[in-house]
Amino acid sequence: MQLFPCPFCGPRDETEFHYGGDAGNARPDGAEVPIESWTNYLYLRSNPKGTAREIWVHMSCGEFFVMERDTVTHKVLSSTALGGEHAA
Amino acid sequence: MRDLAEKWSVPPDWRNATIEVPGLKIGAVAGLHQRLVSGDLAAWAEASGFDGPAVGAFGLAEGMRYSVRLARDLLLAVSTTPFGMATGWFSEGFAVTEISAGLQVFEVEGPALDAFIARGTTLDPAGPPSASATLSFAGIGAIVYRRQRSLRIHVDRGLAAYLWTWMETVAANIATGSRN
Amino acid sequence: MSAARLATGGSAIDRSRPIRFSFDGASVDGFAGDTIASALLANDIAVVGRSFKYHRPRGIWGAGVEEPNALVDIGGPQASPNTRATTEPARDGLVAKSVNAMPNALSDRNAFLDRFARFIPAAFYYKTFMWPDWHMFEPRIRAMAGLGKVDTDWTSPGTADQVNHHCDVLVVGAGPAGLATARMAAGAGLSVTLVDDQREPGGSLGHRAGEIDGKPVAMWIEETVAVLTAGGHLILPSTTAFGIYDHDLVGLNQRHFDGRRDTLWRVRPRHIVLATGAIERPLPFANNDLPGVLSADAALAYLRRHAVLVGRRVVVATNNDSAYEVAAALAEAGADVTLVDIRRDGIPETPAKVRLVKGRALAAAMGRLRVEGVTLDDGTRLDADCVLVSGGWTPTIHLFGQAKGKLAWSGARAAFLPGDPVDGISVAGAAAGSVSLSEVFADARTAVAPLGPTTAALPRSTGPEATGGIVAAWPVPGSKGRIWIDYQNDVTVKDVELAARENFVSVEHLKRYTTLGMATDQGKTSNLPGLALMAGITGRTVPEVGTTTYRPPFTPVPLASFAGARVGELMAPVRRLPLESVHRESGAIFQEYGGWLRPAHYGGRGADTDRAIQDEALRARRSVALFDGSTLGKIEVIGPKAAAFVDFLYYNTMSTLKPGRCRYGFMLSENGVVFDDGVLVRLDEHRFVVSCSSSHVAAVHARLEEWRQDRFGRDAVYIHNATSDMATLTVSGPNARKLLETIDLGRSLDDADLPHMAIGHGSYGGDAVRIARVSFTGDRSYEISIPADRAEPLWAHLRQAGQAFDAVVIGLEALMILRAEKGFIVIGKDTDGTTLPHDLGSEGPRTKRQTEYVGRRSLFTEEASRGDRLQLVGLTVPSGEAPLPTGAHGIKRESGRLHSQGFVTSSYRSPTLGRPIALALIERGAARHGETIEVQHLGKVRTATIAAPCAFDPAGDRLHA
Amino acid sequence: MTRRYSALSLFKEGLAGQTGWKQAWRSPEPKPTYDAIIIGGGGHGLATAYYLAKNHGITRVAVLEKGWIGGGNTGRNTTVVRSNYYYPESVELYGLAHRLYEGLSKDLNYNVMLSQRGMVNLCHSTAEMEIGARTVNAMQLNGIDAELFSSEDVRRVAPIYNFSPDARFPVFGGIWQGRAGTARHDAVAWGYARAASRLGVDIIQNCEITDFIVEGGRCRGVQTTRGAIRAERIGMAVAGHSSVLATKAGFRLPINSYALQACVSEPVKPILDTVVLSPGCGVYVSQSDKGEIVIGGGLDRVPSYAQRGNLPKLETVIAGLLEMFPIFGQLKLMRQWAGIVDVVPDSSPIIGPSPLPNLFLNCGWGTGGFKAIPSGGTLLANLLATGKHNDISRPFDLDRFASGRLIDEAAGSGIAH
Repeated sequence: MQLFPCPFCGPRDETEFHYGGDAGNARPDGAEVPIESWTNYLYLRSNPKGTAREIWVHMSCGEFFVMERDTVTHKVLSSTALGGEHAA
Repeated sequence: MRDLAEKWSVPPDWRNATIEVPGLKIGAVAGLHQRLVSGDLAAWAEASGFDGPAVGAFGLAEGMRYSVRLARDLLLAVSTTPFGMATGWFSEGFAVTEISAGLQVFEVEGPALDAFIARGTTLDPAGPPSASATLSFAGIGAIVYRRQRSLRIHVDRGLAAYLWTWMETVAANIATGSRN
Repeated sequence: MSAARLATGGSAIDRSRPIRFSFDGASVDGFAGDTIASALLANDIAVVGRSFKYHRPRGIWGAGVEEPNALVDIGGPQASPNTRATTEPARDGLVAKSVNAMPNALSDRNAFLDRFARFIPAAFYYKTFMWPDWHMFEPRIRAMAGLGKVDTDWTSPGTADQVNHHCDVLVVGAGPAGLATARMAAGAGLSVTLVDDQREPGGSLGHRAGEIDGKPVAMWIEETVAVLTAGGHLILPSTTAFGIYDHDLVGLNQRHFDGRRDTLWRVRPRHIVLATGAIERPLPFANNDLPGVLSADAALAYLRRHAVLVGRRVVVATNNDSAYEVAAALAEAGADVTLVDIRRDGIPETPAKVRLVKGRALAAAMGRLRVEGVTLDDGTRLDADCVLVSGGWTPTIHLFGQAKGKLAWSGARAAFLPGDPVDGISVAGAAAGSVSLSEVFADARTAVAPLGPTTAALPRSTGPEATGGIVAAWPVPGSKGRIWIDYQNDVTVKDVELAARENFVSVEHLKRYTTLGMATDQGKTSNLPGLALMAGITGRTVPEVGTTTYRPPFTPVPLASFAGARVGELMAPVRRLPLESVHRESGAIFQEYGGWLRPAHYGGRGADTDRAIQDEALRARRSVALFDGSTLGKIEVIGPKAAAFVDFLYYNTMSTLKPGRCRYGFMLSENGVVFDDGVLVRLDEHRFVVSCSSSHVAAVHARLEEWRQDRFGRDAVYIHNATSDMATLTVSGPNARKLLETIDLGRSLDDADLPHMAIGHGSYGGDAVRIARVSFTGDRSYEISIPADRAEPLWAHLRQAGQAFDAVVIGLEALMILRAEKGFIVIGKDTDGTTLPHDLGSEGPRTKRQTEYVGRRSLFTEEASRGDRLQLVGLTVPSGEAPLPTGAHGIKRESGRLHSQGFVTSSYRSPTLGRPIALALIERGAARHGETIEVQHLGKVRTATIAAPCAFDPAGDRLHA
Repeated sequence: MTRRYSALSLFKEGLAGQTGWKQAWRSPEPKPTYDAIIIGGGGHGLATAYYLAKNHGITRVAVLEKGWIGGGNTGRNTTVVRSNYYYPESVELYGLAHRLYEGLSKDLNYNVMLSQRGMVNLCHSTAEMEIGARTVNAMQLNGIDAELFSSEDVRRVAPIYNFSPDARFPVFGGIWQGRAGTARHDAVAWGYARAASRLGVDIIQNCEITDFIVEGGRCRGVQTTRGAIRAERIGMAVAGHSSVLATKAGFRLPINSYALQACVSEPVKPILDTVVLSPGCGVYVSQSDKGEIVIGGGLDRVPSYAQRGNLPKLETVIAGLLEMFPIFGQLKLMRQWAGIVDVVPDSSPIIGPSPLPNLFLNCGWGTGGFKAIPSGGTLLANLLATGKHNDISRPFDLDRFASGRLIDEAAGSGIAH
């Protein structure tokens, strides 16, 4: 059972969190965006073995945040609130 | 087709439901006024007079009216008296929604309270403070903090019957364990 | 008699409390404090089970968790197949039966299999049974499978307790290392939890000689436990640490012996000390699996703890010093002891009354059902009724391995030891390869050093010190006879040689090909000898061969412990309606819908069910119906940018909605698929209410929150899920307004004031209510939302007032008919995970909207633009026919084959129309109204005609009637 | 020549002490060039090599395996073989695999112990029965031996199920496939390895890909821990690690890696004859020929490359199991493990050319790769041999994500996601 640090609440049990995809996967707007860009946004993933930057949501408090962690050792490297806000 | 009313236990009448085993007493708390408040929480505090600190997980709530922190920009305002304020959007920068009937409140007390908590959540009540009082408790989302010497749990009204059955089970386990 | 109980002694047993239990139908006497194994030994029951494959007779090998042979099925309420007799307390009245033996362990009718052993070596099944077909053979092979038996009459004696626990230091193992560490950690002011799988603390101190701080070990144990208890530290006996999981969560299983199920502990310590000891290994010689061949250390444990002398004429075979104390003790207790040491030099002094044969190893054990003698490698034959072996010690580093700790090979210890340190974990004592108490206590000091200074003194060993002195004695290739490596799964030296011959030389291939280490003991005695043999065969070193992965659990854990209280109602909660009790009293029949327990219909059970539902639907159309719609989502979207926000979230433009009005719309996923539908209410300029489907509330809430934080900014808009705050009571039908006008709702219900798709505020009995004129039935409808805890009087009032109008209370089933008559969809029923909004006839936003919304780009892919998409239609059947089965497929015939062209999603008999109605998703359906197609269900074909989805009041006049 | 496996040879070897057996597969040193390289020595990779040699006569083939063959998901799965799929494209793919499985032991001269004891997907409500009917009808139209079971039918094949009226997830019926069952997972890998090796394929273990050799915009080979190995046709079948290799090759895939846990109880005498899946309980379960109850559930919540079990998921799965079979409350968990699976948005595999010319993909099998090994191998072999799709592999090309033509079996069950 992993402990993830919610930037607002601090460490909580992994069961309180939900994975939200790659961090930095910007959404291209518009009905006319090239289908490749849309497909990249919608489906393609970095899925790194090792350090990953991901979006997570702490379902208890609803906070969406960026977490850096190692997908092999499960060591958590950092967690940052969206918009650059850090927990007090 | 089986009538599932026969399968699922009848939800208790919260007005007089209690669970009592050696070391533990659990009951429902009625009549609390509750509101969700989002946005500029300082502005809300000024406008409403709810100026105490908003308690986090296992925090100690004091007074007739107090705030429980749910998220970075969301709190639950709790009061024994009506709020006397409208709901909706306030130009000072906060949003208010009525939730008094939406959250069922339970209170747990007794020397076995720690044992009760240890069965409900993996979060360490003696650990570093956690800013939000919402946590996974008994497998569902709940708002958990302390009030005097007891633990208060707010849970979505629809899941109150589940939590009650869970508390009955756990209370029995605790009682059996301490008897042996 | 060979094994027997001595007249005196036995630290673990209470001679004043005799007990009696049954084994294989025979009565066995023992004392409180006996294990099943010690009692069987005390009664000289040598054959206690049969091996998995060859059905070889097997006796007790060990005295602990490593036991490969002595497995029994325990019956009764505490039924537990495959229980280790060596760790299971003997209890009065307990019923135990040997496993894999018919009718019993002593005379097993499958014993003949051993005679064919040469034809059924490791993995033989891959090489045969292919002709004519495996199916011909499998049933008989399958019937041989398994060890113990599941009791099919058993009912659960209750659920297991589960406890979360936090502490500074978790010490696993209450032997000398664990006790010393716990005491010193406690002295450092840390909170300590000490667990041990034995009922009493002490570990090896319970049967090995020693003296600590000038006191007998028993006194030191007692004193240490007293110090820990007084300090408020938690000591859990009979508790196994079975796994270290992510971020150092340790799983414990605690046994109780009072009828309770075991307790699962999830412990999150700041630091873990593994003081888990070591397990004695067998020695390789022919027939080393005969009953009467025991671990030397186990024999000592049985002697000192249970006062059981395992044999009269005992051969002790060893390659290390630890067996000398065993030989001495057994000789002291009256046995005739010959000690056979493979070493010539550097060996301890020969104990009194013990014959020493040095420089020799055992070649074979002899006997049929139990040991009758041994031969040495020089051909010498010795009589014996018991052979005690010590092949050295394997540190118990399973948990260290689970925590991804690297192991380091020690030639001096002939074992893998913990290698590079792992953050947060220390290993101490025999688990770290230490032998003497002095070394063990030094480990304890090292283990607690990083935790801070301690006030507790380091214990001192003041008695004789154990020594190691091992010379490896691994199984070697080409050995004569049948030498067992894995007792339980019947893996011999020859099997390992066969695996090597066939290129299964990787340690994982070896394991899987031969099943070495895959039995219920998970190879605690067999893994190291097995891989050492593979190293010998392939000319590699032991560390080059490496170990297999350590996986939880360390010892088998009851499934019930993992399940805990999650049984029945607590396994997956359903949500309850505020008015559930009222509905129960009204005779509602409840079903589960989308995670809610809801009235399906009122009255009418069994054969009357359908009639009751039809009746509700019919009466709803005639006059007025009351329906509890409280499950409908009510998520508030509030803030300065609320309008722009809902515009983005919905497929339909919502910002143009005027305050006080509602609009129906779709929410899409980013892949364009219709995710939810429902009515959006605009309360005022900055406040909307999202009425999403009952089962989608949590998911919709999460989506709103995500887009809010990720796209709009935290201060643009706020999301409050107020679904459960209000009950929603629906009044629908031609007489809906008339009924409501008999009740004071504090406002006008005139259509000019409250037209269709508008909302109004009113009050009832002092409570504010919200009235929405939206309709899921196609009739004039009012959804009245009132605080959930105040809904009961209003519901009662509506029912009472309804009597004058012949009002009917309807459940969800009737509502489903009413909405289907109108062609109104239910997401997930009339749509699937491929349905796009234009498949449902909603083309406008896709072609006209210029602003961005979720899922937009996906509506313009190649697939989204195909001409043959499945589209929502109605289906009619020839007059007099029954409704189409939901799930039937429209079919077409192409190139001599049948193909699906869509399927029926909803189908009912419409009491109002007096005929069946159906909704379906059919290929190009929207353009094919009037066309007749074939429909197939479970092989039967019927015809149906494609129609518009709406079968009733297509003009919508009844909304205003 | 490797000795042929048969009852007679086993008997003769028994008389000779089982000493005459040869290596099941050779372990040669890698050659500098091959006609084709297959990355990944799991079931799919070994099957690809076998069918390249058998179906296309291409035998200068190397299978490069980072660790030991069959050590990934092939050796970690719960061994279910079935073809009860909804969409025609899936039925073609898994149906081919199922048919090949039925002849596999004889084809490979290796008993893979295909045990067709049937599988039932339970339905726990009227709504699920309706979806079940829709599914069965689609399968029957597509030529699959599916039946819609009533609750009595379920009782016949799984009498120890929890038929109590108070069961949390009562049985309304189920989707039955009689030809479904299990096969011995290790034997599939070893059988293909042995047969491929016999046809001349080089199986190179402990050979990890460190980079791709790209020249003129095409893939020309691989750099490995055992040196450079070149070929003009390279296939990858490295479930769980597909993204890792894709990154080395310079592209991304629509894949996330997740741990899928499985566990077994201690072995007990036969008590459960079929494979039973309960969507409500989130568990599928069967009993192995050794007697262990083999238990699988859903994916872990956290993307991961760590092949280790986790406690919360295990607890959920076991709770589901005991709800299905309360009498298993007597049993003990013996072993818990995890494999890393490729999770694709539509839960269908990706088979076809990669964005890097000469490199072909066989990945994205999610939790269902084992049952598809024979067709995954056949199709990747066809791609390597011809450079082109056939009708079965075409729908599974990577281009479906841009066109939107996903093959989403969960979507077919009404799940919007």
